[in-house]
Amino acid sequence: METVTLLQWAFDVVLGFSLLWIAWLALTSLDLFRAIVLFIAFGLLMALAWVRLDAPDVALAEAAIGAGLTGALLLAALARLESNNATKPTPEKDHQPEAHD
Amino acid sequence: MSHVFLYALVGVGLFTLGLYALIVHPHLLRKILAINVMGSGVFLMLVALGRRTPGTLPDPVPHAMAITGIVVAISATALALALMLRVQVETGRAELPEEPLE
Amino acid sequence: MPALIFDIHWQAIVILLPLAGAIACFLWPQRGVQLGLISALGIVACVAALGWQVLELGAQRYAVGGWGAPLGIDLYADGLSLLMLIVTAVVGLGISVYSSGYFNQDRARHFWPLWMFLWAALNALFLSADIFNLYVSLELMGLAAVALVALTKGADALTGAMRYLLVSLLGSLFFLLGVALLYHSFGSVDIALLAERMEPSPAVWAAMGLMSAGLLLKTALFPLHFWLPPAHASAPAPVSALMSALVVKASFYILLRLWLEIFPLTNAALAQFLGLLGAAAVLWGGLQALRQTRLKLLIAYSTVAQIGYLFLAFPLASIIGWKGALYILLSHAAAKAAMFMAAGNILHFGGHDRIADLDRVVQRLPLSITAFALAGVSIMGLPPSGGFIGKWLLLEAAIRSAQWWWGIILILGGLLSAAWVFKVIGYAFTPAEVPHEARVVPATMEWAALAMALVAILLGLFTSWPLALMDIGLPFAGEGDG
Amino acid sequence: MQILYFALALFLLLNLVAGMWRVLRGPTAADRMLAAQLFGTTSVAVLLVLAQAMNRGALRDVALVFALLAAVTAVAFVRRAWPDREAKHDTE
Amino acid sequence: MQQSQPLKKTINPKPMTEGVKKQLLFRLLLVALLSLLATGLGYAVLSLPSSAPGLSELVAENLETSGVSNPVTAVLLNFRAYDTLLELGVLLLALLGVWSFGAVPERRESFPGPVLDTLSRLLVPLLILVAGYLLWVGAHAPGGAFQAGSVLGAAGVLLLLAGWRPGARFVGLPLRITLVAGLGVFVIVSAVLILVGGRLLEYPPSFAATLILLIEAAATLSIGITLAALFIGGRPEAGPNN
Amino acid sequence: MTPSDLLSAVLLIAGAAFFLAGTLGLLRFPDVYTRLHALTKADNVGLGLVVAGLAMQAESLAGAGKLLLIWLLVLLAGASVAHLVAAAARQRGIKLWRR
Amino acid sequence: MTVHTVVGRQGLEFTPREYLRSGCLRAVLFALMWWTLTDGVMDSWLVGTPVILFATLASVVLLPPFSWSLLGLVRFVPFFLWRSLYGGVDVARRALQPRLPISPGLLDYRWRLPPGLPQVFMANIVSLLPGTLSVELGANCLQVHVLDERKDFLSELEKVEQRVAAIFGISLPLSRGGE
Repeated sequence: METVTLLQWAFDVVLGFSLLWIAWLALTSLDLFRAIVLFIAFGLLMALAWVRLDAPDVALAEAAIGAGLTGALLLAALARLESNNATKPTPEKDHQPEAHD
Repeated sequence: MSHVFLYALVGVGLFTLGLYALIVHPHLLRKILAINVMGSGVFLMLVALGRRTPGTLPDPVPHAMAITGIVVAISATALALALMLRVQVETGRAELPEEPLE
Repeated sequence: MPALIFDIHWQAIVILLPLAGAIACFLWPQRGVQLGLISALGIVACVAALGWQVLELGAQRYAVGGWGAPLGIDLYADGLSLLMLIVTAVVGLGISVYSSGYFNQDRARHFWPLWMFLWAALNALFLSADIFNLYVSLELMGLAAVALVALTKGADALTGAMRYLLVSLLGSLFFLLGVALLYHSFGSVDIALLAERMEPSPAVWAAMGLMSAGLLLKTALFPLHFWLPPAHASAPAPVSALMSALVVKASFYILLRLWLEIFPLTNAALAQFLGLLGAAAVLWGGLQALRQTRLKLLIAYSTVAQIGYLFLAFPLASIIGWKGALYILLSHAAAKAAMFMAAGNILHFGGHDRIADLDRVVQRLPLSITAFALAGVSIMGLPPSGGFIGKWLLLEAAIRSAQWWWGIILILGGLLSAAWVFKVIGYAFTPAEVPHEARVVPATMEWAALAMALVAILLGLFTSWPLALMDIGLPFAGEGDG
Repeated sequence: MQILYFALALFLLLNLVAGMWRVLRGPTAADRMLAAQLFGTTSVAVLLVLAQAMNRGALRDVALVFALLAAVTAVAFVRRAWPDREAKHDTE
Repeated sequence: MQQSQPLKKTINPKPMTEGVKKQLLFRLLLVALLSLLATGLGYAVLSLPSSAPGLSELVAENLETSGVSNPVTAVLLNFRAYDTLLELGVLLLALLGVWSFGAVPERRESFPGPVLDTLSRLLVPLLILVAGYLLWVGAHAPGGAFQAGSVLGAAGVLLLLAGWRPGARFVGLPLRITLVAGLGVFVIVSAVLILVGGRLLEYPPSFAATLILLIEAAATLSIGITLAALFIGGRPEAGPNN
Repeated sequence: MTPSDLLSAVLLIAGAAFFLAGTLGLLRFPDVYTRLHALTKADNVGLGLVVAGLAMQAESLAGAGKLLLIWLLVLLAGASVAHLVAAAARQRGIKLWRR
Repeated sequence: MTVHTVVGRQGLEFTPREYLRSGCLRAVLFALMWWTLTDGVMDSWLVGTPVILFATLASVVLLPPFSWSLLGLVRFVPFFLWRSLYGGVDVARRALQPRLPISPGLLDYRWRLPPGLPQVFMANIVSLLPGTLSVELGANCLQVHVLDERKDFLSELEKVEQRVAAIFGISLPLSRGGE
């Protein structure tokens, strides 16, 4: 039984530190795409953390929303961000404050 | 100290990391990611602390709250991403201006 | 008949009705205006009925789902929440009438459902007795507010909305973390139960700090006000009115609940600190308002100043002080709504809101300028107006608690407001160098603005009723002397 | 048997963390995405093993959802996020 | 947030050394402040008593009458159903916000290729099946409307990525009805309960299971469609050729 | 330990070995295409063995069926995604690594 | 709703009977899956029946009926399991050896299968088999990335194609596929 507890501890520690590490990498990464992929990985690990905390309901929600849909949303947004950049090289900086209708 | 406190502390760490990134990074996508990481930290604390009494059933109320929070988070993320794209179309950059107009 | 009325669950209906209105407006956008106005009238009627109920029967606690705290969620209507509901109903009705003429077809289809959601969120928030439920309501309110601000296209409005969204989410997360700590300390998220079980501990201090910080950020107390002027100034006029009149007040209301009920504020230094921040907000907001060249930004900065007054009540910590702050909150809601509506009329009329180019609007929009001036009277705190009563009560509290220096702030703030009000009125009488094209302003928009301004004035004439209302359920019980 | 399960879970988790190196390193966007895909499969395995070890059938449902949704992200990547990227990021 | 303003201002002007120095100072200050915050929070967390005063016992006691046997679902859809009602509002509101930013720019979607096409055609029915399963299983084991809804949403996203677009007939009122179905059914159930003399969201115990299932089914559909619509990123326009 | 336990342990360990190989391949192989080989094959076989090992412990036929279903789904998704990524990489002109 | 018709036999209309038959078959398949998922709990069928109906409906709308043979499928399974295990061992061996014995290359394989589901199925199977990864489905050729150019993959691919054809009940023309 002792070994099991030890292994569980090791699992929790590795998972906890990876969570922090990946979050840190995702938030400091220079490349936006890399940041998003890291964030997706972060979501996967979060689901494992919920499992370890005996919260399978939350794990299920995280797996479906956090790992699946948020990633797709972020990637699609990034794509539109970059295609906007590509089509509009000169930003129109001085936008006149528009009168309402 | 049981392993739930480890996760609660990880939650604290995530919250602070997210806060730091939110303040420091000008790019909006990063700010949105930072808010999400902060949210994960909060949910982690919420659920982990509910598990601290050893040998009992997990408390379902924080679980329900975390699920609610996750749904709110994805709603806010989707809105923020769409708004970010609009900002980029209007100003040419997906960043906030350096100074709020005074 | 009254017995029948008292049997009805008005608290639930007051929340469900705007939600149903939002759904209806979303499903049939062509009929948005009619549906919205009908819902607005219905909500006002229901709030009135709820008010009657509370007046007759006293503070009402309502267990949603029949479970009751701590397992379920409770709604709680006492004088304080009733007052907020009534302000929301009155200002909301005015804004609904104003908006029916303001938006074109395309934007109306988005405005009405969003506004109904915002109304539902506000009502839910003022009635909630459960801090996690308050978090959900806060998010509902925040997202609706952001979407409403972004209804104006253009870089300013969008960046303003984006900043507002981030701030709002950040504030909510701070609040939620506090909720988590409180729940895990006391095993409940019900305000009354928390108040009962409250014992100071590091976790409680952390929770209090986090929740307060988050809410202060949302309330835009100096120096956390940086997001407010761009968001409030660039939004469409009725939305600006909503933001300044109601939305910032909602987070202040939660702060009051926290500090009056959950952690009664006994730490004098903290109270003094909040008072200082409030004073700084009054002066800074007033000075900045005076410096502005655009009307809506000016009004937005004046909101920063007016929020400062609310926090002057903390160091005074007496029932009179609280009532004074609440009175300022009420009259500011009406007056600021009137001001933003008037500014919207001017903007609609001339296509711009540059103060220096106001170009004798007084002759073209006499009603709007009257509304602006009357609202200005209340903001300055001149008699007879709601603003005057509020400041008078604060002054009395300051003198009674021998902290006369807060009175100086009140007077200085009033002078600063007077300076910018007269500046605007002055320009409204002077012809500009270049004539501008002009558009017709619908009569409903002018009258709505005037009605709101009159409410602000009337609050100064009929004081007994609102003051009596504040006593129901004794929200300020146990605070200071009297 | 319990020991084996937890050891296995730990081993798979370490595997997963080692795969992070590829996400960090790239060099192409596809490499990063691919590594994330690996995380999906490995997480499924971890979840299944933990389901057995902790005796919680619900975790198999989590694994099922993972298996179904891991593809969605990758497809979003191929269809949306990838165009116009490679010119800048290709080195190897 | 406020303090970040001077920092950003210093990035562009010419005297870079001064700006960099200020920026460094600011960051150091921020890191110090945040480590203080983290330490404080960590201390607060560790100082909590080691036995949690949670609500699990109370939930367990009332589980019988809640209509479901999964405590989390019981909390979400019965004990604290009002939160869930508002939360469905939040989700719908996010969509309203996104739509108010304007119509989605027309995208030239390239042909997905046979493999992706087939993948989506194979997976979508499976996703529907699994969503239904999660909906059902939520009553007595982990699962429920949100999880099922997001799986359904993933099906929608997959279809969208494979180049499918909602037809013109669907984009108008039918789409809006499915979007509000969850919140709408919730509101209608609440209103009916009040009309027949009950309280807000007070299910009679004999109907609780059915009502919860009804609300959850509508919510699943709405959540799924809403998430897919959020993925589109704007108001879908009824184009001529869809 | 019963013989079936032993067999399932062997299967699980073998599965883990394949996961290790997949990770090593991901880290060591020189270009996208070869890494895709490593991932799809090693991981799917690894998962298959793990599933087989666990299915031997399953308490019911349906439980084993669910495991099998998960594996099949991962196979389908893995193969399709590998092809999609490879095809996209080809279209965007990512060169093959050649010895 | 418009649906691309890539999959299935293009140009061929299906009779209602064919739809009904394949719909029933799929409903049975989904029911089996439901049973698996719910662990055979009886009262799940109240929810299960409409869900299965929806899934079947979606499936029939999205994927037109196709012909297949049970015998082919049964004979395919052991072949596939064996080959994919071998594929795993193969790639593991290469990844573990210090000098990385790979020499990748591209290969064009001329289809004998008709376009549509059979081709896609084959492409996916190829990606799971030892040393091969399908890169592009051309009109005439399947482009395959191989880990080791020196090995003869053509005969292997032919064998796979034969088996896949057997599943779909197609008889292949005798001409050699590769070039």
